[in-house]
Amino acid sequence: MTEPALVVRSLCKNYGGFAVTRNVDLELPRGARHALIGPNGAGKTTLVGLISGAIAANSGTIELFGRDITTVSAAQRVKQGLVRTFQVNSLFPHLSVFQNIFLACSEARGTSQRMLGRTSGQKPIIGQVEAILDMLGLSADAGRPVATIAYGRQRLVELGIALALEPRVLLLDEPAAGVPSVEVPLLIHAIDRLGEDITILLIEHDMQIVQRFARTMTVLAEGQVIASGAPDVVMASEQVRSVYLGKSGHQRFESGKAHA
Amino acid sequence: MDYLVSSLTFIAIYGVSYGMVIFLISIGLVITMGLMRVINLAHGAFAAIGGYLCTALVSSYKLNFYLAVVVATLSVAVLSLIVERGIYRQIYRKSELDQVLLTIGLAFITVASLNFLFGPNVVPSQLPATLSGTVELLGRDVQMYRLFVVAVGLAVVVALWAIFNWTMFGAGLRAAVDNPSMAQAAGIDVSRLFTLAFALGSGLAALGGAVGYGMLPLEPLYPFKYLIIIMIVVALSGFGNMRSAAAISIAVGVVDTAGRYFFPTYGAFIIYVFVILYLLAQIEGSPLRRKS
Amino acid sequence: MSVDRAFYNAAERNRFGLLEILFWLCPIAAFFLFPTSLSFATHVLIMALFAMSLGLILSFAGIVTLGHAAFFGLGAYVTALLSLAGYQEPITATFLGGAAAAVLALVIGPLLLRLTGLPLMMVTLALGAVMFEAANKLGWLTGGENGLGDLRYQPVFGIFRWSIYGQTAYFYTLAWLFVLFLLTRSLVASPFGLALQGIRENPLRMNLIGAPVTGHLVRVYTISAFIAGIAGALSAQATGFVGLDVLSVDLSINALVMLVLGGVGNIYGGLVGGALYIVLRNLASDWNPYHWMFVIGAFLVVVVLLGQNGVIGIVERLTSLISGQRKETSP
Amino acid sequence: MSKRFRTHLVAGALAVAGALASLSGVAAQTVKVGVIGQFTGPYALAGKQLRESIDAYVAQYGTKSGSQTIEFVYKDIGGSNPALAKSLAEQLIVKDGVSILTGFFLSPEAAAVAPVINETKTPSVLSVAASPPLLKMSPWFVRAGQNLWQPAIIQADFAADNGKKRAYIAVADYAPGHDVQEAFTKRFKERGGEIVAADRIPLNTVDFAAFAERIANAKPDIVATFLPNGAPAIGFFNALAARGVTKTAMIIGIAETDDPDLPSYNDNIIGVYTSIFYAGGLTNPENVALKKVMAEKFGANHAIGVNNVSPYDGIRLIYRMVEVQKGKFDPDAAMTAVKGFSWNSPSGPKQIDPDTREMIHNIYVRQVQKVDGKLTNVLVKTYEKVGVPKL
Repeated sequence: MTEPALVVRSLCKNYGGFAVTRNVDLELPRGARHALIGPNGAGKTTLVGLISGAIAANSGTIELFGRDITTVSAAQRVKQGLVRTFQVNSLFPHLSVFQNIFLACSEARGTSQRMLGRTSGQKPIIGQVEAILDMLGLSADAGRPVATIAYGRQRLVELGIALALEPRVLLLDEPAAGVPSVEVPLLIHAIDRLGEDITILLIEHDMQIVQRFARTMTVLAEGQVIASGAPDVVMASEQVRSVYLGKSGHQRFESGKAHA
Repeated sequence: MDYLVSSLTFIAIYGVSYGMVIFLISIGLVITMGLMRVINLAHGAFAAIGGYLCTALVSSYKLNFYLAVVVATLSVAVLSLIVERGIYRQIYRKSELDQVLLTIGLAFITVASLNFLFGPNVVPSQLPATLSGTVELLGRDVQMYRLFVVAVGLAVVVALWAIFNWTMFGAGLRAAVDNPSMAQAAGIDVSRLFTLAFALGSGLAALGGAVGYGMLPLEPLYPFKYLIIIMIVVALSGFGNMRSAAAISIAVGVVDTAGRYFFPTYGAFIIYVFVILYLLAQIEGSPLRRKS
Repeated sequence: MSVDRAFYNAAERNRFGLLEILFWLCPIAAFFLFPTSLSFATHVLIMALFAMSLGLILSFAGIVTLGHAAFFGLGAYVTALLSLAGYQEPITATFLGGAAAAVLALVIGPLLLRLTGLPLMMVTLALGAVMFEAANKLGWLTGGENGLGDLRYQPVFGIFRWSIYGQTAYFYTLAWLFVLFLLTRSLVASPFGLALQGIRENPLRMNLIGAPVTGHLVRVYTISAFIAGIAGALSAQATGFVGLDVLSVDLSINALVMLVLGGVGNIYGGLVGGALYIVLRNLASDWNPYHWMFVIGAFLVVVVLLGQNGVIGIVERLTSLISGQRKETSP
Repeated sequence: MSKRFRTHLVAGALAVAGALASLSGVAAQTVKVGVIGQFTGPYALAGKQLRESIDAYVAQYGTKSGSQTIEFVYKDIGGSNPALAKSLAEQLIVKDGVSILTGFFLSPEAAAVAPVINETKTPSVLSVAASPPLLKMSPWFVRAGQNLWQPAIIQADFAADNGKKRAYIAVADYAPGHDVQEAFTKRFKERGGEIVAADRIPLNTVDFAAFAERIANAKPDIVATFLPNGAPAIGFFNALAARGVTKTAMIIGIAETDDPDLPSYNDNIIGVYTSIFYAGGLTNPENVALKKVMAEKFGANHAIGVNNVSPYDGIRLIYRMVEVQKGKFDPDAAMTAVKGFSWNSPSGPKQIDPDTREMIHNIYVRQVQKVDGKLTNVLVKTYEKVGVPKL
């Protein structure tokens, strides 16, 4: 009963002859707060795509709570509790914030098949949606179409949809990308408040967020895992510094450390 | 055996020449659709206008047919510049549905205007008499017109190939078809490019309308009558892929001709069944599924 | 709670307000105002129903099809053939016409609805054309070009006879229209209706929140086909005749034009547009028969360019201007 | 209870209709005629011709017939839509109070209307619709034009008379085409000919080369055809000429080279025969008068087509129906008046067969020739008083 939440073994993906994911192994115990970092083009988003099922792997296996989900469709993976957010917002632009979250809740609870009965009559779901909006500070915008609110706040909606799907494993693909710095704390706060029963894999550039969040981390470069473990150990690794971080990375790293 | 050989040469010559006419009236749309992702159901209207204009020039102004074709093609290209700036520009960013509706509207207006100006009948052919003659080819008499159409088609293919590979315009076009925003970032004036490409596409349609008369007679309902066949080529060849557009056009011509030749009674079905099967076969991982 | 119901699902804005009651009084009033035009009025109702069925999939699920007449035609032919085979009970015959169309949708939907955009339009167009050609070819069954004529049906509930004065056909059609309208109205206001709107907005994301996108689409497509089939069946019963035109591409395109004329995005769009189109068409043929196409073409261009949502959109704009209110689109 | 209620309802409805009918009857003895035509859409040319014919007839003979005045009420179908035709017929009878219907370009329109006129006893004149079984659908129908079997029979007779033995039939794949195929086949075989092959050409055909090739391969000495006027016919004849069939075989159609359509053709059409009930070159006084009035009203270049002539004859029949009326319109008297009626029309002597209500008239074989540099339908043979054969 204590098998890990997510296990990835020898995962490979080639486009043409070009390998974007090479033999990646990853293991997230339940309740993990794991960060995945790497330079641009390291294959981070591809890896999230592979795990979430949006992209089919060439070889390797993925297990979710001990069950092999390698060939399971993306939609089914969501039903089994494996949920992701998108680096670039993928929302329902003409629907209101409330409706965006409602859709996800309704789908998670299986009420989206209901053809009889009005949306406004679905009290339990409405309650759940309101709780999520409240937690993300979106209540004021609830009635506005998503396309009309600020991009940073749309990121929160993106997160809200993921939470509404009642995830057991949550893949956050750069949740802070494009969020104005004043609103970043709100986002971090929201992530912090997620229950320990949710296992989280975070992909992030911002070392500040990574430092604050991660208990373990993995570094990806050119589709390969080059280091994995506790943050201070990984960051201290000379290999990571020399092979991956480079000069500017050093600075970011250092500044991140300073804050931590 | 003789029957088989003569059937096959027939299908080769007539299927290919029919395919070439289809290619001529469709290729413009393949280009503009690839570039602008606009579902332009009024493309056939440009072909009709080109054809009517050419015919009117020959019959009323006694212009030489070949000269009239050139004049009609250029005039429609110029006309389309205005239409692009005035109307199409505004629907590039609109939904597919809006594009469908606006362009159906333009086609309706064209049909009504043609009916008003030229009457409801088929306008008489103004193809020069020399094209009605025959020459011997592959052991049979072939109408000059068929060869003329094939020649024009090939000339267009070569010209387009040259434009795309040797000119700045073509380079920009290729870049923009691949990725419009990237092209814009690279300093290409995409807006101007769109206008020129639209003029090119419409001009080619007009050329097809004028030259294709022998197989597609001109009548007010022309823009709708041949729309299905144009759209078939566009849908099957993918966005902006000229090589496959040529191949598909000829395939459609050959399949249709062969179908009607061997199974005349079921000829009406063959082309539709071909389209349905082809498109359904593309469902997984097809470039056609890509949403713009 | 004082929250507007549309807050939960924009489609719930279609509530029974005064306007809506007035709208439904129109067909009743028409019965008394134009007692001698009932067969025409029935035709108006049938087209409104057909346009509404298209509106259900187009406005709410984003399915753009150019072959919806296939369902209208199938419903019409099935009902007609039932009558000729001796089965003339009207209500079940209508229902069976709709059911036949629904079955067709259920069969082709799972493949078809995985396509979008131009390929979807082309395949639906081609399927419509195949149905038309097939009906033309199967002359022994469909009467081909000559159609199936002199269809007879028993009195509705054994009481109301069908006659050329058309009272029975009118109220019978109106009853079906109203019932199917209520069905559509509650459908779009349901969680399922909202899920459809989600698919219309972003099908990829709907898939990734675990929604059975194709399944949802097939379901609504089937329901829409059922309604279109009923419209076709009603046309067979009201006119006592079915010809090839019930399967024509023109009919599919006209339905689209009607819907846009009324307004996309509102369940009343098809009803208003369908009725308006047929009535205007009839008036136009009296005074300026040749330029109808020009008028409709110009209308389509203007609607798209001005970004107006059909007649409903224009009426909404006017009412908000008159009442001095601005819509809640402040920045 | 239910039966009585039903009776009441029907009685009420009939009372309404009766009241309406008498209302319109009161209006100074006017008989209203409903005209259901193709005024817009793909067959708009036929609608235009229908209206021209009515205008021409009224210009020649006025609006009075006997003691009554005739008023025309127009309704447009705008395409192939029989159900709409039926709805319009009901509207015309119930709302506009018309006593007679005419128009009917496409046969299915007439077929759809049959139950309505049976119920309301409305005499209806088929101005163009030519499908053979139509008149059996209602005793209130009378044909002003042809039954498609008539020209098809003459196609076969003319071919046989010219010693042709091997026929290829190429007709459009729709009901009228099938009718022509049936009648031609029967008659040509009776006359000792052989049908080498028969093709039903799909209506959506664009390039007809495949059919021309099939025909050329079969080496027939006569090709009998029937295709819709306009693009299909033009495409088909061009393809035949391109393949050389025009030179090696007699080609005989029906209405494809009608005078108004002739300018759409080029010289490829020269030599093609057609078999139909009118020829523009007829010199009888009625035709001369018709040509004159048409030229006055619609310009000197106006070409009279068969779809002008049969609607014109239809109006003649309607005037005959009205002529015998005394007071309230009597449909039975109207029908009796036209059964067996004979007169001289622009297209020659006409008679309505009293039993079948079909037209007994001349069928002309015409050939397209170049006369004074202009394509012209030249009359080559007249088959007199052709009735409808039993097939």
